[in-house]
This record gives sequence, structure tokens and C-alpha cells, in this order.
Amino acid sequence: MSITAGIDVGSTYTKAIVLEGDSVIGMAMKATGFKLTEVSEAMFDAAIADAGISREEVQYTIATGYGRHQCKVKDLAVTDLTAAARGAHFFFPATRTVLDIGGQTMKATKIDESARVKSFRLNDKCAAGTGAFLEKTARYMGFTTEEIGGLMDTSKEHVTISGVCAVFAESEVINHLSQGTSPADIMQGSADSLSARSVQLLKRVKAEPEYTLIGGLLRWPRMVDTIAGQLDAEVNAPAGEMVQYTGAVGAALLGRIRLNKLAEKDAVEQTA
Amino acid sequence: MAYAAGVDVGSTQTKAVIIDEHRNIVGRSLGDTGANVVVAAETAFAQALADGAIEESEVEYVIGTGYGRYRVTFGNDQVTEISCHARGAVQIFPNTRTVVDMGGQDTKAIRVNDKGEIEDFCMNDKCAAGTGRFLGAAAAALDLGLDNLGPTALKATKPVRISTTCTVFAESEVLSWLGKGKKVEDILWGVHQSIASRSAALMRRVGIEDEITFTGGVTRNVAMVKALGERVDKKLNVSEESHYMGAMGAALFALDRIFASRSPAQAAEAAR
Amino acid sequence: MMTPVFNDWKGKQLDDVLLEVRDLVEDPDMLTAQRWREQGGKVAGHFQVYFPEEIAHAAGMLPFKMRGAQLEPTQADSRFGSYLCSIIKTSLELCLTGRVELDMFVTHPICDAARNLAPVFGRNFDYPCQILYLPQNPNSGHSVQYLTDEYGRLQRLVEEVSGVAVTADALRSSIRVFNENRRLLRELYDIKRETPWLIAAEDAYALVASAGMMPREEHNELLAHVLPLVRERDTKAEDRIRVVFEGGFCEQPPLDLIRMLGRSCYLVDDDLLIGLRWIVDDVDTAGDPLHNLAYAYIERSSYSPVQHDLRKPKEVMLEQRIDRARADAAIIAAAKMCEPGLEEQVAYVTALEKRGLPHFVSEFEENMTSFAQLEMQLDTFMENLLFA
Amino acid sequence: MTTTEQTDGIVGRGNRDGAALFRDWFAELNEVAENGGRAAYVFVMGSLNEVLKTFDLPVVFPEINSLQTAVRRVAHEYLDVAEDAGYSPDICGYVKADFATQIQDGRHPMGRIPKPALTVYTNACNTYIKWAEIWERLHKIPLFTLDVPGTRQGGLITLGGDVDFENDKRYVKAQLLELIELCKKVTGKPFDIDRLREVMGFANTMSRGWKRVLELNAKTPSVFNALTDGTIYLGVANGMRGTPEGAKYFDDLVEEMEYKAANGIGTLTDEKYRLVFVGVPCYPIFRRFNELFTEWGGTFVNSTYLWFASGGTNRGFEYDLADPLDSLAEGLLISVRDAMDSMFHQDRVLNEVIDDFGIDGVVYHPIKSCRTTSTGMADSRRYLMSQRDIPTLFIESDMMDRRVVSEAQLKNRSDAFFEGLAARKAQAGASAPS
Repeated sequence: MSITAGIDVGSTYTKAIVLEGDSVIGMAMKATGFKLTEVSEAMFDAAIADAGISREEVQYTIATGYGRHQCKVKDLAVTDLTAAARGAHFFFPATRTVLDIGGQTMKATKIDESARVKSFRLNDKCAAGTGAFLEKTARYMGFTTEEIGGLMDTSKEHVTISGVCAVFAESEVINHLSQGTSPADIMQGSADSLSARSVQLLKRVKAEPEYTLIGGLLRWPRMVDTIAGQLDAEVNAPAGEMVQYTGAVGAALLGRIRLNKLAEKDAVEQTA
Repeated sequence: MAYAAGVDVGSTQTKAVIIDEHRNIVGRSLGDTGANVVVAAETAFAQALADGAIEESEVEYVIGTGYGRYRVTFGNDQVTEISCHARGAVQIFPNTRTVVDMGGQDTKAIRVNDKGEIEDFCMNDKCAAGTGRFLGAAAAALDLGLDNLGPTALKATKPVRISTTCTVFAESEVLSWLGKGKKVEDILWGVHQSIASRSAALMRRVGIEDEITFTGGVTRNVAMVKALGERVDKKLNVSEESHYMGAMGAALFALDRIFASRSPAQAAEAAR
Repeated sequence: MMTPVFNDWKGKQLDDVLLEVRDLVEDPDMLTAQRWREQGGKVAGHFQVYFPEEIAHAAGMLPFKMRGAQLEPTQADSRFGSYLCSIIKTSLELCLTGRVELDMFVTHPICDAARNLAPVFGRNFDYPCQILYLPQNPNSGHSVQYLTDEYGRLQRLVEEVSGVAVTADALRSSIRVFNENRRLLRELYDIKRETPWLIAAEDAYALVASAGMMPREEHNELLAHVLPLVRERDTKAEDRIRVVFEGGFCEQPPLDLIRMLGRSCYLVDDDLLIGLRWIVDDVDTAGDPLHNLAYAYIERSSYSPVQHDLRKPKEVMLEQRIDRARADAAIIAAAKMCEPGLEEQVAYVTALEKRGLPHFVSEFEENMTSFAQLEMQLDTFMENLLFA
Repeated sequence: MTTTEQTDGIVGRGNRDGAALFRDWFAELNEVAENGGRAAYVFVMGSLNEVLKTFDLPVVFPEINSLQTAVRRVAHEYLDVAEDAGYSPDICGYVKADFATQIQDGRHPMGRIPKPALTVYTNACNTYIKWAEIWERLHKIPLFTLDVPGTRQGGLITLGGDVDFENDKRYVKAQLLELIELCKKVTGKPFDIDRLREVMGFANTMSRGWKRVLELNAKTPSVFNALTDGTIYLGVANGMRGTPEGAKYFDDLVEEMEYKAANGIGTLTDEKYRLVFVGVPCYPIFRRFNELFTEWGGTFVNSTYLWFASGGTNRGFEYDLADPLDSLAEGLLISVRDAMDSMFHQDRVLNEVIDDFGIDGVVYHPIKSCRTTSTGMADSRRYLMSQRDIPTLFIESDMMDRRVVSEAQLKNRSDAFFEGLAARKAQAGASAPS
């Protein structure tokens, strides 16, 4: 069975996956930092170690994410969108729309039945529509990124955070805090605001079901529920950590396709 | 001896200053604003009192300023930080005609006349692009202390051009330049120039006249002072008290109120 | 007789000629206008999109296209608010910083931001700063007559500024020079459409843009030299997708962005600097030249989101452009804060979706330095088209 | 001072009657829509109501519909619908709110809006053209651009008899005749020049009245608030233009304002600062926005909005009914040009207003939605301040989009502005001879 790897060098985290056939046999994740070449190689090695195999056993490696070109251990680079489409299709084969919310971008992609990208739309305005918006809000209230999910879970009342500018939103947060609003409700308010933006992006690509949500921000179930509620539709999200690894999984899957193509080519050449 | 106090509740930090009737600073404090604005203001005031070993009852008038000025619940009145920065700057540099203050979420340019009255002012409206916050984000991205930013930037030889306007994305822009192999100092100087350029545009909007006084915590950053000075082609006044300029201005206004409530003879006597 | 303002390319190899042209176009110091003035020449600055340059040319002035520049508009920023495109700021910056010195400035009622430039320039400079009211009702039976009259008014202004009386014959001979230029530019676009591997996207762009910076006789000479050499090139055609870029009618994307696009695909047609190619055929030289120019503007012209003509629904025109270039895909871009460009995107997308033509929608800014987002979108495009 | 009882009935009549006329107008439109009828779509700058009323076409002002969604605090719902369809957050909010109304079958907080039968617009705002193109695509209706060439250069205002003016007028008149042909085709009705005369007569009364109302606000205290009350009067000036109801309304309004002026009845108990407003108001927090000024004793006594959004009636131009078509062309040229000038060259007019109205400060309000009114504002302000010693306030927000309206920011700036005004007043008081 073929062994391929996918490395997703994202703006916040770098994720690596090793696939044997359709099974994930190794994975690793770490904050990206600014040494993209080093971190991508380190995660590659960590995932291999996790799989208990050697570098030589990996037959094809595809890098994706914003740092994909800096990754030196790859055979090929593909964009986040192409990789995410494959990954989402792998987990939920009926996926027609992928929403990927990461630390710095938000992407809505429409795909066809064979996971090819048909159209897409990115949020490129400013940080107001990205994960950074939630992180800023959390950090400002003295919470870490990891605590965001727990906070949202305890929210009881609805508050509105308009948030055109992530920095300006802080003064809104001060306002709410000093009026006695709980940090949980503010956190959920920010999530609502972000979620509204994501739903708008989905509408802009004229999204169709099934919807699959991926990306670091979706690791909190409440975030998935918030978007599903605003979209008023059923949504998929890969279970557990896989929601963050979807791009890497997609890259590894694409690696297998490439490997098969090369094998066919070899076979043709040998018979010729 | 009566005392007057000013409490400046900014978006990131809260400052308090207590002055005597001769306008000397006798107590001061500085702390993070944090989640509870009312408490931040109270704490700052209490610490300034402690710093000057002054009893609260000795302080005759308190003015709140900054974004949280209406939350200085123990204050007698509120004045905007725009008026306060101008007042403080003119007190320390009497020939000041243009004041530029770089704060957490806004940059203010203020033109004052020879009597120290505000003739015109402008602030960034749309988003926090180009404010002091940009520096904080860059520092975080480079894992440098705020104090090291300036000296490092001054070592630049080939500055890069930073075109990102979103403060939150400053981080990723900085990282991507690092990824392209640019030197930290060259990137940092680019960041400083980008902020200086935006601040200079605001200053030009109100009109740049001799002398210019630069206020706010960012003034401790030598590179920022240099970049802004170069951009407007003028030398900038920077006071040791820059950080406290808003609170100082508020305290001065408070002192005016104390004098105004007394007979003219008393006031003249006290002011001597 | 004035000496040429752009000699740097003469006697050089094709690649070096193109390098010189790219340098000229990217340089915010706008050296050709400076050289023209140093010889005592007068400069008529005209803002995007279209301007009847023949009229200024016939008075011996240099019609200079104001298309912004890649510079930080530190001074101009203080004259404008937040929600505005970049080109209006950098165009003003060029003049405020003395990089470009004009003798007159003309803008057009193409959009709400651009026509405000006449009063803004007027408050900042002493020379005449005007709006040339190109008709927005080209479907009126009176519009050609109106435009002829308006051109007559422009001619009087040009005469006043230049001190040269413009004769009908002078105007006719200017029209001939510009007809030749239009012919050469059409030839350049034929090359882009038919044999795109022969010329890099950024080189083709720079060749067009340089037209707005020098006397047209000089530009004709440049193109007449370059085009045959380009045709003779021995470059291999690659397996790349053919793309039309739409959205560059006013503010211009940086040359680096065009280079980036051209590296991954063939940019077979576009609306970049459409004003220089606005008139799609020769302008008649017999008869009243002002009338002929007005007639050509209305009857023999291209399209853009800022000119309204009931006979030219923009999405239909785009589809024609795509068909003519046999394009596989389209990039629908708009400059940030460009109201007409952004509004048109919806109609473009609807039309392209209907015919199933791959496309993506994007925004650009002349000052942008990072193209990672755009590159990612383009690559996704390619990956999904080529690998299927 | 008169007592409240005596002033009852006349004081505040303009606001009451204006609101009633507005309700009636929308009720009428609702009825047209419910019956499947169609209307002419027009804009405030050069509405051409004179021609359309001659053909008895119901008239819809999409600008007014859109601003109503903001005042009624539902604009964001409409903006969302349009942005979902692909319209950018950065474009005109009026366009987006109307687009949303169109694709939701005319649903509007004031009743149903009928679909267009045709649309007529000038180039006074270029976005009008892009807007009309949207309807052309949605409804496949005829568009008519009435192209009105504006002032070519600051200070170069041409008048009748001037060769350039006459060229422009010929163009406008030729287009008017083409518009009349189009109206004949769309309505199937003949053109009745006497009916046109009648409509133009009513329009004359309204222009005369509006000019007088504006002049009367030079009195201290000011007789109406140019930001709040003025917007109601504007609605009538536009919606009822060329109608007997509109003419009566303005006759009454003049009476009310004359009465208030004669009796010293102002809008604030203590009018401390007289301000002039430049731009389009902040509708998403309309009342609060006004309070930012009134709570400091500031009132708006004039506004460029009342000029450019009044269909040019601020100039008081009166048509010559002996030669209606020629005079209509001239009036359009003059009034639309004046509307454009009040945005492009406002510094010239503001100079006069500052003197005539005893202005203490100028408030500039550039907005995200409108580049027509906002592009030149920063420069024009700069220029005015280089000529005059007058405090100004420059605040950016929007007329529709509450996402870019930050009340805390606005208050911070308006407070600082008044602190400056107060200091200046104190200084002036101290240095005045006692």
C-alpha cells in the first residue's frame, strides 16, 4: 500500500500527516513561527516518527498552505484550496462547499463530485473576518486562544460585537465588560460576528449543501454550531483534531493520485 | 496646598497624574487598563496618590480623559484626550503648534494656536492601521521586547516596504518578509516608516507647523521619533513625560477649575 | 524641434529595449515629462480613462497620462478621506511632490472620485484644472454634436495654455500619428492573442503604458522597432491556460502583479489602460477633425465600467473579448474602493457563471507588494483545470 | 416670547404635515405596487419630476427608500442581502439597500415599492448610472441618462448667452425632447405642454418657498434644525415636486418659518453654537448623531445637503412658463450644476454662509457610501481653513452602514470639537471690551 505525506504550512500552525492507503498512520502539529523551512521539515519528521516509519518509506510528499513553497521536503506544492477540497471530500464525500476558517484567512470553496474546485471566494479585507479576530478578543480579556471554546460554551446572553476592525472592536469589548457583560457572552458575540461574515462568504460563492467546515477555528464545537445556526443548515466537520488536519490530509491524498499517475506512466513506458 | 489630578483611561493603559498648584507633578502611576475600566481608573488614582504620599481628600478636583473618561466614576468632570494632550504638550513645550499623539488604537494630530487652544485636529477613522498598535504586533511577531524595537530598527540598511494596512496582519506581513530572508532590522525600519507615513498624512491634514510635540508611550521608541521627524522634515519635541501627557493635560484642566472657583486674588497668589 | 524624451532603448537588443521600457513605466519620477519640460515643452496632464490627446498634441503639448504611480501618497493622503481608491491619491502625489509638473490638468466624469479631482487639483495648483465632460448619454442623437462642441472648448483651453493656435490641418496630422499608434497597439494585442508565448505579459503592458508618457511619434518608432523583433522570437509555446484580465481600466495593478499572472498563465487580453486603445479603428481625417474625434469616441470605441452606452452591456462586451481571445478563464478584478469596478463584478460573474467559464473575483491596489493571495487563487485555478 | 398655546398649530406644522404627506405618498406607491402598477424611478439631483408628472407617472426615489431603511434601523438587513449577492461592502449603501428591495419584491418598511416602468437619472452622481444599469438587468426596462455637463473649473461658471452654456443647453434640451418621446412610448399618452406648464408653476412656488425658508435660518435663534427638520422638508421638496400639495406645503412652511423668525422661536432653548453641516447625515444613528451636537448647545443652521439634495430648488430658480421646454433645459442645467458645485466647490459657498449665517463651526461628514459628496471634502476643508479662522470638525462614518459608525469615536471627536469651541468663546469673551 502506498505511503504519502501531506504538510500544511499554515499561517498559525504547521500540520503534517502520513497516510498509508486511506489510513492516517502519523500526524504532527506545531505553531508555525517564521522559520517555515525548518518547521515544515520538523513536522514531517515528527509525523514519520509518529507513524514509526523512515523518511525513505514515504513515496510522495505534497506541501500546501501559505508556506508551501518554503517547504523543502516536498515533491509538489498545491494551494490550500485544492488540498482542502480533497480533504473535505475524503471525510464527507457528498461535500459541495468547503468553508475553511484559519488564523488569517477565511475561504469558501465550491467543489464538484470529484473534489475539483469550481469556484471560491476569499476574505482579504482585514483581520475582522478571521480567527485573529477571536484571538484578539480573547487575549484582550485575559484568556488564551485555547480557552476560547470553553468560554463560548458557557455563554448565556446574546451581545452584539460589530467588529469592522479587530483593534477597534476592543473598545466595544471594554464597553461591554464595564457594563458587566460576561466574558463568555462577549466571546460568543465575537463568534457570532465572525460567523456572520463566514455565512456571507458562503452566499457569495452561492454555496450548496453538503457543507463541510474545516480549519483551526472549527476545533470548538460551539463555533460549528454557531455557523450551522446562522446558515440554517446541517454542516459537517471532521471529528476531533482532524478538523485542523484536513488540508494536510488532502495534500497527502493528492500525493497518492500523483503517485498512481506516475506508476501508470512507468508502466506505459516499460511496456513500450 | 490643593492638588489636582488627571486620570487618562486609554484603550491599553491607564495613567494618572497629580499636580500641585505650581503645576509640578507630585504623583503618577501607569498600569494596564484590562477588563474592568472602573477599577483600572480607581487603581491608577490610588497608586498616584500613594506615589506622591498624598491623601485623597487633598485632591480638590479630578478630571477623567481617554476612551474610558466617563468611567472615571470618582472624577469631577471629563475632557477628551485630544484637548488634554494638546494642553499637556503646550505646558511642557510652550511653543508647540502641532501635537501628534500615537495611542493604542488611534493616532491624533492636533494643531494649536499661540494661546494653546486647539485650532484643528484629525484622527484615523476607518481602522487602526498605522497606529502604535502596529508596533506591538510587529514586536510580538519578531519576539522582541517593545524597548528593543527602536534600536534594532535603526540598524537597517535596506528597509523593506510594508504595504499591509491592517494592524493584525502586520504580524503575517512581518513573518512573510522574514520568510523571504529579509533582515529583522530592515523589516522593522519598514514598519516604522509605514506608521510614520500614515501619521504624517494626518499631521498634514491639520497643517504641520513649528514646533511639533510628539506625545504618547511610543515616543520612547527612538526609531519612531526619527522616522516621523524625517517624514515631516522637522525636529520633534519629546518630553520625559510623554507617556503621561494626556493625564497631565487633564490635571492641568482640573487645576484651572480649582483656580476658577477661587477669587482672582487667591488664584493669582496660588499660581505664583 | 524637440529632441526625443526616451532615447534609452536605441541601439539595444530586444530584451534590453523591453527592460528600458519597463524601467520607464515603473519609475515614479516620470522622466519623460521632465525631459519634455526641460526643453521648454508644455505638458497637459489627463487623468484616466480616455482623453482626446490629438488636441493637445496638435498644439505641440505633451499629453501625459495620469495613471497614478507606485509611491506612498503621504502628502496627498492629507487631501483625501479613508474610503477612496489609490490612483486618485498617487496622481495628486506625483504633482504635489513635483515629480510631474503640469501646465494644465484634465479629468473626466468617469466616476464620483475622479471628477472631484478637478476641484482638488484646482485648489492645490495655479494652472487650469478642468473636467472634460465626455458624454454619458452617447445614445442621444445630439451627443456627437455636443462632444464636438466640448472638444472645441478644450481646444480653446489648449490654445490658451500653449499659446499655439490649433489649425484643422495640424489636428488632422496629429490624428494620423495617433491612427498609426492605434494600429501598432492593435498589432501588439494581436500578438498577445495569437502567439502569447512571444511576449511576456509585463512587457506587453509596459509597451502600452509608455504610450501615455512620450510624444506619439516616438512611441510609434519604438513599437515599429519592437514588434517585428518580437514576431521573430524563437520561443516555445507552453501548455498554459489562456486568461483574460478584466478590471484594469483605471487604477493599474503593479507590474509585479502582471508579471506574476503572466508566469502562470497566458494573459491573452485585458482592459488594462483601455483608454489608450479606446478608439478601435482609424479616426477619419477628411472633414472636421473635432467632429471626427467626437464621432469615433461614440461610434468606434471600446467599453469600460465607467462609460455608459445602452448598446454596450458590459458583460456582453466581456464575453466577446473572451471569445475573440479564445480564453479558458477570466480574472475579474477591481481596484480597492473602485465603485464602478466593484459594481460591475456582479454582472460579470453572473454572465460567466451562466456560460460556465472558470473565473475568480479579486481586488488589487496599485501599491500592493504582496501577491500571495492572488497567486494562490491563480494556482488553484490551474491545478484544477490542468490536473482535473 | 409667545406661549406654547399660541404657537400650537403653526410651530411644528412643517414636520407634521411633511410626515403625513410622506405617509400618503408611500401608501399610494404601495397601492400601485399591489395593483401590479409600475413607477418611474428617479433621483434627487435632477429628478425631472416636471416631465414625469406631466405624464402622470408615479415616482419612486430609491435614495429616499434606502435612507428610510437606515432611519428605521433595518438597513443592515438590506445591506446583507445585497452583499450576499456579491456587492462589495465598499460601495454605496443606497444602491445595496435598493437592490435588496428589488430582489425581495419591493418589500420595504414603509410599504411595497412598485417596480420601475422606466428610469431617468442625471450624471450628477455617477453611481446613479451604475445603479440604473442594475435595474436594466433586473427588470429589462428603458434607461434614460439625462447628461448634464457641470462646471468645468472652479469659479468658471458660465451663464445664458455664453457660447459654452448655450452648447450645453442645446444638449440638455435635445435630451429632454428625447425623454418626452420615451415617456410617450412608455405611457402611451400624448405630451401636453400646458400640463407641463402647470407642473412647472407648482415647482416654481416650491423653489421660491425653499429659498426663503433657507434664508430665514440666518436668524438667531435659528428657526429650524438643518440636519433633522431640514431632512423632512427635503423629502417633500423632492417627492412632491411640481404638485399642488407640494406648493401648498412650501407656502405653509414659509409662513411657519416667518412666524418663528418674527417671534424669536428657535430649536434649542440655549443656542450656543451655530454650525453648518457638510455632507450627508449619519442615518443609522440619526437622532443620536444630532444629539452629539445639540447636547453641547450646537445646532445646524445650514447644510450643503439641503442644497444638493433639494433638486436644485435652493437656488430659487423659477421657470419661464412662456417657453417651458427651453426654460426647463436652462433650469436643469443651472440646478444640477449647482448641486454638483455644492460638492466639488463647496469652499466657495461656505465662505458666504459663514458670514451670512453667523457660523461658529463647520462639520464635515465624509462617508464610506458616497464618493460624490466625500472625495473632495478633506481638501476643501483644508482650503477653507487656510482662508478663514473657523473651527471645523472632520468625522467619517456612513449614511447606511452601522458597521462603520462608531458612536464612541464620534462622541470623542465632537466633544473635543466643542471643548475647542468653548475655549475659543471664553477667550473671545475675555478679550472683548467690557
